[in-house]
Amino acid sequence: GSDSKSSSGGGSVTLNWLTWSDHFANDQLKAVGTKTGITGRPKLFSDNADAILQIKQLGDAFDMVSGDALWDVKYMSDGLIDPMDLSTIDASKELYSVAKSFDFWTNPKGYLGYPFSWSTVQIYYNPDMVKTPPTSWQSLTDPAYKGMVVAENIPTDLLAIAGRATSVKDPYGMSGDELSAAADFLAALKPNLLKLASQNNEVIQLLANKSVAIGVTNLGSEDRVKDAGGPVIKAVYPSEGTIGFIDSEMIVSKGKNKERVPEFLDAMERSDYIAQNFITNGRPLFNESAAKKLLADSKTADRAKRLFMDQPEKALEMTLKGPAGDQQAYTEAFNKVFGA
Amino acid sequence: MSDVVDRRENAIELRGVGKRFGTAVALEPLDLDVRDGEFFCLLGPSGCGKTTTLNLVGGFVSPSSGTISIRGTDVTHLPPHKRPVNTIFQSYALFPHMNVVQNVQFGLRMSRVSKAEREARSQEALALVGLTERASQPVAALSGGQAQRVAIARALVNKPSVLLLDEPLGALDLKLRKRLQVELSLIHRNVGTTFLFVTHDQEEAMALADRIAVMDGGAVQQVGTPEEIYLRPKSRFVADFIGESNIIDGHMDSGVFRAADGFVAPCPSDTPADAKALVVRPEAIRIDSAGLIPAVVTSLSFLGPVTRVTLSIPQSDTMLVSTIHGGAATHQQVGVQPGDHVNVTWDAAAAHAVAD
Amino acid sequence: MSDVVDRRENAIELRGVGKRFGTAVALEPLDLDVRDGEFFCLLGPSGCGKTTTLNLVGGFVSPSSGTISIRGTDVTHLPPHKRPVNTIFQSYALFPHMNVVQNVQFGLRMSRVSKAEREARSQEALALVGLTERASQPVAALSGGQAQRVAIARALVNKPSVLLLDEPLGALDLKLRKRLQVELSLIHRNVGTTFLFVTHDQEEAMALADRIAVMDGGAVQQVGTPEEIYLRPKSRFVADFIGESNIIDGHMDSGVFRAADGFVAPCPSDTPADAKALVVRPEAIRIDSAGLIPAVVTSLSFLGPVTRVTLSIPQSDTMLVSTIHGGAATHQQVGVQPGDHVNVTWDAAAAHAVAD
Amino acid sequence: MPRDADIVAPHGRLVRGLLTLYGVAMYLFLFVPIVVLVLLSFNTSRTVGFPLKHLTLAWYRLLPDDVLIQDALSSSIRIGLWVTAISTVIGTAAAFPLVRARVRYRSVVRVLITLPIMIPGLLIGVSLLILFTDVLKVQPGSSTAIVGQSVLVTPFVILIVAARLQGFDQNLERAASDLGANLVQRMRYVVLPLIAPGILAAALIALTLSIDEFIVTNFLIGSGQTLPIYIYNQIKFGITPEVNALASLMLLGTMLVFALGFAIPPLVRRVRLRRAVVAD
Amino acid sequence: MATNRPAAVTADVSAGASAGRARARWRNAAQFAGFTPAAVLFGLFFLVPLALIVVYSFWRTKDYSLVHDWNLGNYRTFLDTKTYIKTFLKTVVMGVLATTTTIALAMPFCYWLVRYVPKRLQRTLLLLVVLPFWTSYLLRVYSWVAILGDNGALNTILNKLGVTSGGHRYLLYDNPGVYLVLVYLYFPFAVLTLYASLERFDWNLLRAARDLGATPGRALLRVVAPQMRLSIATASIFVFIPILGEYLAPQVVGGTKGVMIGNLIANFFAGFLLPLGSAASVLVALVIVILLVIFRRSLDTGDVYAS
Ligand SMILES: Nc1ncnc2c1ncn2[C@@H]1O[C@H](COP(=O)(O)OP(=O)(O)OP(=O)(O)O)[C@@H](O)[C@H]1O
Ligand SMILES: Nc1ncnc2c1ncn2[C@@H]1O[C@H](COP(=O)(O)OP(=O)(O)OP(=O)(O)O)[C@@H](O)[C@H]1O
Ligand SMILES: [Mg+2]
Ligand SMILES: [Mg+2]
Repeated sequence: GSDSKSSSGGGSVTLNWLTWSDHFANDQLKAVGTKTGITGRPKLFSDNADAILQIKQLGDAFDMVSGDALWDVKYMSDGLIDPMDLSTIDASKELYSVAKSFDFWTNPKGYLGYPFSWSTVQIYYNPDMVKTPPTSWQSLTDPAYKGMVVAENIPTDLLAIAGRATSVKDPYGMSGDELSAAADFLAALKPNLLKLASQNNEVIQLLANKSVAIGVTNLGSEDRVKDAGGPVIKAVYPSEGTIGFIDSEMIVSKGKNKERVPEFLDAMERSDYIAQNFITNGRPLFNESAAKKLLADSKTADRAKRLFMDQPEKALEMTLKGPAGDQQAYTEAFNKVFGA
Repeated sequence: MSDVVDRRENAIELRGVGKRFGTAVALEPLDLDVRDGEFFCLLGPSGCGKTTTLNLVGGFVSPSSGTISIRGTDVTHLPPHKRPVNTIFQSYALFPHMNVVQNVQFGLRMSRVSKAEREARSQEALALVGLTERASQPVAALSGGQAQRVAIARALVNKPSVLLLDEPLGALDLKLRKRLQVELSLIHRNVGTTFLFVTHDQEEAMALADRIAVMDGGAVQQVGTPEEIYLRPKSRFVADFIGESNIIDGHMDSGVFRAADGFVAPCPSDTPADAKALVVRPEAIRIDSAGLIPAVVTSLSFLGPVTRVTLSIPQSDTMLVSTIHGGAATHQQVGVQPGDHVNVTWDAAAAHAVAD
Repeated sequence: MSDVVDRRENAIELRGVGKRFGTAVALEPLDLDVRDGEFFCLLGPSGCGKTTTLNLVGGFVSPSSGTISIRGTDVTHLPPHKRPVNTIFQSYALFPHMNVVQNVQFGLRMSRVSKAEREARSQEALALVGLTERASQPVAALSGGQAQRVAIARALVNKPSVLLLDEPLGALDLKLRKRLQVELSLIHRNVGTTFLFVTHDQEEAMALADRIAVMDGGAVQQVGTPEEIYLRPKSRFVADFIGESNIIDGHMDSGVFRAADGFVAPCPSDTPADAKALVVRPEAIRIDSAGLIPAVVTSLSFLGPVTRVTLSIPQSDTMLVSTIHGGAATHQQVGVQPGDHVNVTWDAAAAHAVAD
Repeated sequence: MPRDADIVAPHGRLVRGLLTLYGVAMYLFLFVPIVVLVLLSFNTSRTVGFPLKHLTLAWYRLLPDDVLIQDALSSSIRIGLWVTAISTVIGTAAAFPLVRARVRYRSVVRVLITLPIMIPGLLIGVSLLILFTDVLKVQPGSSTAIVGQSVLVTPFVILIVAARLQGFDQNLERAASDLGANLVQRMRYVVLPLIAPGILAAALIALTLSIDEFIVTNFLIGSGQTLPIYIYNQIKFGITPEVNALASLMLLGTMLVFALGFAIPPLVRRVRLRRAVVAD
Repeated sequence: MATNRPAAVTADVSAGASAGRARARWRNAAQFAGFTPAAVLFGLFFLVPLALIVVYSFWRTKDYSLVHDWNLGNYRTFLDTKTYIKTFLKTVVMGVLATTTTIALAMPFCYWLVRYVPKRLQRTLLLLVVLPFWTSYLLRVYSWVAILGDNGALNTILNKLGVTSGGHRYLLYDNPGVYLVLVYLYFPFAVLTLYASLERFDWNLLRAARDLGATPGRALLRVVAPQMRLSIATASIFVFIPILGEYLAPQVVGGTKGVMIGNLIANFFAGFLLPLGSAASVLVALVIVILLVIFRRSLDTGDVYAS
């Protein structure tokens, strides 16, 4: 069926795609390119706030952008994306139905994004390196952990975590006072942070080579650290609760080749690729067929189960990542603590 | 002889030509005639305006006033590449990216002379300077003397009305310089082109030139043959600049020249009354017991062909220099020692008065 | 007189001193004595090893062989700052960041002379060179001549046993050079320090030196007074390098010197049998109808004190140069024209034979 | 001039030895990171780090297949060629008046020209970004990056060509004029052939500067990628020895370009000479 | 001055002898024609943007769009925030330290190069010093992580030698690491500048000093050092100013502690805080301008880069 599609699509094009590194693999891009004539050209970013700025400024330079849960809503309200009709994309039949009906992505004009993966952000630690294991966000400020912690450099989310730590109601919509209390928490945490990692991979690497003892990172990190030849690390679900993401691919409304995006997604989001993606990046995805494949294989079944590959509804229990109410205030508060 | 010369056409005529750079006067308005076929030297100390004069003729500098004619044609407003003159620069300015013959042919190429003629004329020019064999050598491989000859060939091949030479021997060492002076002189005799030659070396000018213009401070001080300039300098400056001279300040006092220091100095009978100084060349000064001027020998130095004797006149600041000539083997002992009291004199005709 | 000189102590003694740079021989092993208080010149063409010799004495180059003594002390292995010599460099090497008096005091500061003495001695040295008033001027503001005098003061203030001078006048123009030669000579007479002076200008060497070592190709060719070297050159090279000379190839043939071109050339009766050439100075050559050597006048040029006559000998390549002397006013017409057939000769005693 | 070591000095050898040792140490300091870079490109381990496990060419084999790298490479080269062309033309044009015109405040002009070299690229990048996006409303992309890089690179071209021109004997031009060459002929036959090596060197340097430029490019390239930006992303988002392999090849490439740049002029000269000899 | 004369003479060549006054004036203007494209390039794309930053530093943003009301708020924010001010001062201190070290290392190096290395080798060795410029700047920085990091080359070697065991990191993710990498990055700049002037140095002066009784050390101190002052200043400027804007090196090797002002600026702009970023840039530019004014005498160094 795909053959007829590529001919109907009309020739080979390049799709500019602003995304994270764990949304694709090079051989996948190559295979999809050969098959459909659509070459995905990814440009990487680290922070939703970055990405939305780039889409705002560069508009027609991209056809597709990746984004997290409530950020998609902001994209929509800023008029940056076109909702899609999932039913026209064959591959969406492989998705869990819950993923196709998140209410925050539901819009009269269509679905805001093509669901991809999700994860909570939690604490991992290396039991060989810390005497008293952390139990909560607050406990991370313990001077005993000086220079032993790493987190990703995502200002909004770090502040949201700080909001969790200081028990505010809405971590993404903190008031001025709440924000400065959260900033104080980060300031207290700062001496313990060895560095802010540019990307999740780096967190894994630092844990693996024992540069740090504690990482604030996604589900499945224990496997990835082990895969990278690192030590056994343990997960802690912080007592204050945590945040998490549900991410997706969106169609940029000014994209020059945006009409080819569904065709591209159709090829990219097939269960074989998604299963492989799970193995490489180790956090749950919304592709039910992939989940089935993984569960059927004894080598991966245990891991897929442990990482909730079969429980997509769990994703809705987290505080979802999203834009801050006053994004600038968040950025400023973060800068004031870290400078960078 | 001067009759013969005067009938020749003038190769170059400067009329009231002056040059200012901003407010600085590099050249006072001057008139100058260079006769056809002449070897003419501009001689003067550094900064006197020699190069400026040459550049005016070559067209590299435009005059602030006056007109310049070459062979009767007014060229004042022509750019360099339209003037019938060629220049030999001090550093020769050979094009380093071309070989010898390419350098020589450059001017012909620029004036779109046919290839055949170019070949013929460049061969001829190279033959003239004796470099036929080096035609295809890169110019970097040439010695100083060869480079100079290439520069000459490159200029002469264009059959210029006038050849301008700006201290072409200035950078060479003494021996080579002497040799090239002889060559230059021969080439001039062979081609008959007018040479306008700049130098600050008076010996070189004397050795080469038919006529010399002595310049100073942007003005021409005297024009004349080497003999005229050496024997009858018009000013103290010329006397001092050309050769070595004893200049004795003083004035005419009832038919005799009385030096400022009191003694009476022999002078020609036709010395004008406004004479301010006498010029006496060292080779004219004799140590002679019959002399009327008493002096003390302060130093002696043997210089080879001559021995130089410095003399001071008692109770005065005047120092005289005498050079005593001696053929090598007949080198008579000068017969004096430093400290000796002697008398000196010179032939009255050997003294020449200047009025400044 | 040479007896008196010999009793003086030697200021510098080089014994078998040679220098190689890698495989290139800059200086063949040589012996050289410079007497105390003497003005000694090293003279030779570029690259002959003059500077190397001076540097060996100054300690700027270490010898490949031999020993160097200064006033009887072996200094071969002493670094420059421990040798009792001072140097005047060709470019003077004045410290541009210090003023005149600071430059002069530098050596005293280095040897930790007290401030009072430093002041006194530097004043004295500046007075010697006549620059007392310029003591606090920056050295950049000095003229070439003044800079040279500062360099001299800076060296002499240290009361060196020997003053080394490497072409100190090389960069100056002719007039200034002549003036500074006189000054240098006076200073030498006043301070009595030994001067070891390097130059490639033979006139300068003749004018200044008590004795000259003529060098060529890293070896000393002849050592002697200016007279000895001019009148009795030991080799063709020396004859050619010092002054102008006519060198006539030939050989002794039963008591007379037969030139390679066939004519018989007058020579002294004691000419050795192995003579290969005769050296005759131009000023010794006379145009004389009684002369036995026929010649044709090829050119005449008036040079001021002398007129230079070039003569060619028919049926031979030999060219002779004669300089005819004339005091300015008594300047007799030379009496010949180019193309004239004349006879020339010289006094037998004026010819000197060389064996190479 | 004899070298210092020649001066009669008791400790001469020691000083010489110590200084030489120091010099070598500094070269080590300069080159160890580069050696490490190259070494790691042969390491089998996926993560960049020691100890080296086994040596492999696998990372080099990946390069031809990597679309991102190919994209980045081609846009680097495209941008590089543009920047080279622009800066060489503009820079050469500016070098002439800089050296030759009666410039009143020549040193002030020189300083102005060096400013873009000295001012941190960060400032140039952000200020140009503001200009383009906010004032001129031009969308960032290759063309804006080309402009930005040209600002950075042109000063180098000016300085290099000016230096060459400074050493150019003006008498040659006057001689040409004297021999009948007009302005165009003087340029064509004398000036340009003689300063060509300077222009070539400037162009080569412009090209390498452009290809390695990151800071300004990153601000101005928009959605595009160049090699340095690709590398930056790799560093940011998980580096693999593939990047090292790429960098090693690039190093090899620049060295080849420069070796050619140095070797060609003498070669041309020699060929020209031989031709001249043969023609005779 | 000497350089001005031939220039003036050529001006005359082009003016030829064809001089009407108006024409001469026109020619006079024409000689500057070559500057035009460069003037447009630098004017429009260098000076104007820099002026823009100044303007922007007095505006503010609200929800990612610019509000054009003039105020000093950005400066106040910057100066009131301890992290910013500390980072700014830290950057200056870091710059000073790294610059002094760089110069101190480059001096003896250049001395060695000029005095102890044969002339014909000097060019090649100098070329080797700049060779690193031809490798990716980013990777050269990153390479230090591979050298100093926990599994780095240094750690591996020390482990092999038995000096240490296990994973250790050296200097990384802190100011000392940034310092080391800055010195590494800018050493070639300093070498180029100092070499250019040492090469022109009249070594006869050193010999004159020796001749006048100075020991080698004192000769260097009293004669060479004072005259190098100007070029040391030049080298310092050429190293210090770019360091002020560094942000990649601290980002890669600095961790949370090694942050410099450049990171702040880059971050502000990434977060669309254009006015605040502009204000920080203006402060940096201010420091630069002050330095340029103070050291204006040592700036005419075109030949440094030309070499
Ligand atoms: N382009 C110029 N601008 C200003 N002044 C100039 C220029 N060219 C020459 N001069 C001045 O004009 C005067 C004459 O200079 P010119 O070059 O003609 O001297 P010269 O006799 O050739 O000297 P030298 O023997 O040193 O070459 C000098 O004072 C010189 O400084
Ligand atoms: N440091 C050196 N290394 C190699 N060769 C040298 C060195 N110094 C001098 N030479 C060589 O030694 C020879 C003598 O040089 P020296 O400088 O003594 O000559 P010079 O008589 O002073 O010449 P000039 O009159 O040109 O100064 C020359 O051939 C020169 O090239
Ligand atoms: Mg001149
Ligand atoms: Mg010498």
